[in-house]
Amino acid sequence: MSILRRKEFFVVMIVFISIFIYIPYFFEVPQALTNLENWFMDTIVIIAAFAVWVGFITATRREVVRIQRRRKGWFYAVVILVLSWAMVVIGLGVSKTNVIFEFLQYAFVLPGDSTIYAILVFYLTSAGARAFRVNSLESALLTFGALFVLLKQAPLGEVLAPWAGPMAIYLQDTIAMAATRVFSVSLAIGSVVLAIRLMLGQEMALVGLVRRVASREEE
Amino acid sequence: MVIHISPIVEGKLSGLIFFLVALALTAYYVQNKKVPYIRRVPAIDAIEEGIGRATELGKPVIASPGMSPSGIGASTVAGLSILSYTAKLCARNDLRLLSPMGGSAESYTTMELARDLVETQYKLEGKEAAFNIDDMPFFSGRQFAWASAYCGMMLREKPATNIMVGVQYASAVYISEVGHEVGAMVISGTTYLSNIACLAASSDYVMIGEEMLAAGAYLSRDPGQLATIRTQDIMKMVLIGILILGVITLSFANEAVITLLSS
Amino acid sequence: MAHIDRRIYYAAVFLLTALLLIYPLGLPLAISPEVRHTYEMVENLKPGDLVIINFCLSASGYQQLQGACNSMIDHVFQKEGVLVIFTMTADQAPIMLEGIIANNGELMAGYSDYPYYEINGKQYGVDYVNMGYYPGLFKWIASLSADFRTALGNNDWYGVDVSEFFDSHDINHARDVDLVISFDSDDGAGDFMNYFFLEYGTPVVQSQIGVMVAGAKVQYNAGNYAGIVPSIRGAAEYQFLANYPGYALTQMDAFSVVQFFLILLMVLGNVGYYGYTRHQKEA
Amino acid sequence: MRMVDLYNGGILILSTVTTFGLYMILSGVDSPWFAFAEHAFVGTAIGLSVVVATDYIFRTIIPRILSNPAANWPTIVSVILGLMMILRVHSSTVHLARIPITIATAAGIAVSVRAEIFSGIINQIKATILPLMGLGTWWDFVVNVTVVLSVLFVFTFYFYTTEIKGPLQTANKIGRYILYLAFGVLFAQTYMGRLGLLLGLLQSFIQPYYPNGAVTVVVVVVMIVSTWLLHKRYPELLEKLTPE
Repeated sequence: MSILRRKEFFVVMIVFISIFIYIPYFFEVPQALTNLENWFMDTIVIIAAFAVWVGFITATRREVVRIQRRRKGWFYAVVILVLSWAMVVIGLGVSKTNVIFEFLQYAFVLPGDSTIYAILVFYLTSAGARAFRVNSLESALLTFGALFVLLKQAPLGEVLAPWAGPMAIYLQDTIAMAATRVFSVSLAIGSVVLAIRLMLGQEMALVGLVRRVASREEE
Repeated sequence: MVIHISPIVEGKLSGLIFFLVALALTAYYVQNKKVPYIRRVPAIDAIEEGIGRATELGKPVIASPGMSPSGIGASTVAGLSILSYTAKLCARNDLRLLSPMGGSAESYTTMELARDLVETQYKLEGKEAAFNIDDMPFFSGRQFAWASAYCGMMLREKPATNIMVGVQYASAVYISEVGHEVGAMVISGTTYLSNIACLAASSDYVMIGEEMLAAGAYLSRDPGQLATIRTQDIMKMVLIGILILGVITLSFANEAVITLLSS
Repeated sequence: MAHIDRRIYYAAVFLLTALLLIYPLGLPLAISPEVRHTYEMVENLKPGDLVIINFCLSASGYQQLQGACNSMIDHVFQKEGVLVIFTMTADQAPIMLEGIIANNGELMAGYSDYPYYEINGKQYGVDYVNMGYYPGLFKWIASLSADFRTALGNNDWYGVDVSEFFDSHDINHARDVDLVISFDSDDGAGDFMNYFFLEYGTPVVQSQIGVMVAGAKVQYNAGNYAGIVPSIRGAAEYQFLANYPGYALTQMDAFSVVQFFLILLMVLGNVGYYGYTRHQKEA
Repeated sequence: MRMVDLYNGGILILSTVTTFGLYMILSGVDSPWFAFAEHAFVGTAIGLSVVVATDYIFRTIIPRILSNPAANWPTIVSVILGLMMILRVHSSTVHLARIPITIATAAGIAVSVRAEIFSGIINQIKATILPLMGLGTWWDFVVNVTVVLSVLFVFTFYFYTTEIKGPLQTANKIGRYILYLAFGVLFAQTYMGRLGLLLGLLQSFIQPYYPNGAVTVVVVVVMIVSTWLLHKRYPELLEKLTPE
């Protein structure tokens, strides 16, 4: 199995995969190539579905160790273990429409998710109140932009300050849009270049060949 | 109207040209190995200061490569580079490094890579025994479960520094505000533009979008990665050129550039 | 004023919202052009059109978009002869969709459980199917656009074979889809845009949570999205257009007032800050 | 008491505990309720992901293979690759997991990048190419000029390999100011979204989803009082109840 430890094997594999994904996208190709491309896309979905188990197994292992060693607060580890295993056993063993499975979702997952999102409004209010303290040109611009949009968005604002609307729309559709656009373009360029570097065998850390890369940095 | 050259799929010509130009430039810079000039991003000083602070206070450091919601992308790679650099400094200064993993349904591969990277850095510093995989726990593939566990960890461990660079969604403000509350120095980097105003208020240092990629490349000290930044700059200049040309020609009712881009 | 305990902010926001939800004021609302455009797009669906309604929505996002989800789904189901496929790319979504279906439809005669509900005269398995959750997000959407039937499979979320639905309507390729509507707290519509709009020109409509509005507007202006229903505000507008009562519409008052509270805080914060610094200088 | 009541009552009590337990982080101190809610949330979230992902395999992939194993051999290969991914958890089989990781990473990046070239770069630039002459009204002109100039200035903010001096420095500075103005605007938009989420959550407490307000109030009071007592009277117990 020594071939699995060689960098060249993986470079060839990456180049092979990349070519079969890019070529059918840009060129009109025979059906066989398209089928291969479809197989790759199908396969990565299946791999993603199995990868979930890696997280589950490592989490289980960690919590078991916490309980075995009676670490401080080990009973919380029991909570994680019992709930995650209960979900898996009931959901897969019985059915995903089982009463207890849905009960656990309604009791923990749904309220947990909603709560954290709602908590953000509190943090945003306090962070906002601090961010909008005008003490430099930057913060003045920040405040100015936020003020107009807040005035426009609240339905009440449209009645009390009708002049804020057009200004806010102007800012949203020009300045904010331009900034977001450059942001997305520059990140997209970053992704394209990363993909090319991967194809050229420059990012082997990303496929698990970490040590070689880390030691090269050290040189 | 579009230009159509068989066998290129209709409407894909411009993308193909863009891709090939990027490929040629990257290949050239990878071959060349010449390290270009790079503006030092202030974030790097911030990271070093953060580690220094933790050493002084004798408290742990908490760092995360983000939640990588769409698998491994450019921002996640930058996050991993910064995590790896942080791990190196932590190992060198005998600091405990906490790193909550997870955050999205695609974070499993990122988690494995991050664990490998951190472990390798500890090994390279000769502090293999100091690495503890339990300090890099998996907090589920769900954004908010991960975020609340992250915050719980901060409440209990009271880290001196919180470095959160990578893809961060809404939970970034939550994490950085709690970090601010427990007295940690917060260094954040995000691709989520709408969060930045708030992150700026609750963090000590924010990396804005691509700044993160530059910092990651700078810290990796890998000439290839640094050259990438040069490639990106050139691509941006090319796009600016196309943009100016397009605006001018379109103002005179000539749609040549639009046609080319649509091809 | 410069140093208020932040917990006071929290309490104030909490009280204001709770009060206004119990005692709404009934403030007026203006309709934005993008929501009107989206409404008309759904309104113009023809018999035989195939719509994918995708949920990339977590429970948290559902709190915000329930007005949009319910009113838009109700609207699509009112259009005669329109076929609907529900898909999900977020794992909490199935349980939420069950709620929406129960809310807008009723059990078909002879059945006692999901998925057999009739919504505005559309029968399960005949006019619509619920294919449930698929892992992989953009990877799955890419594979859906490349190989439609294989990526969907033949079994719906409840494990029932629904290949009859696809065969009888001759649905075999991603090209057969005429509209994609995605309710998003993660970027599902963005992926549908990448693989459906860019490949086949299928129009994509996104209803998204607040954080994503800025990014979505950019895509809408660049012509990548055919329509957007931004956040709770857009939901309220859509409900108003579709004449669908409840949800977002009742939330708009609290919404207005708390935003004013933030404006007030910004002003007070600045006044307090300057007062404070001047006070310090004088001392 | 009927089963249905027991079921709904259980959901009501546990979801209140989860919700307000997580809210307790706003007070800035750790509480056993927060720790419980957090761990329960993580546990169920891990379980849910495993169930829905595996269910996909059983619901879609396995029937596909069984329908015609000979013709669907590529799918069998995919499943084997997926299973190899799980080998990642043991140190002796780590290297076998590198094959699926490589496929997932390489194909994943390639699939997303090839579309991003168009949606993220080319269509965006195309949308920014706006005419500056021959427009209907002066307002259109102002809007177009602002968009084009803002994009150009913000681009200069993101140059890293060029020394920032001379006219570039001015452009860089203007780009920075434009960014800050945009942050303000975007913050306001975000705030609106978050507010919507809070409203939705509060509404769900007021409306019949939570049938019994009294139970909610009792649970919340118990949680607050017990946390207060732990902090004031029984710090040793609190210490014991705090995970590491």
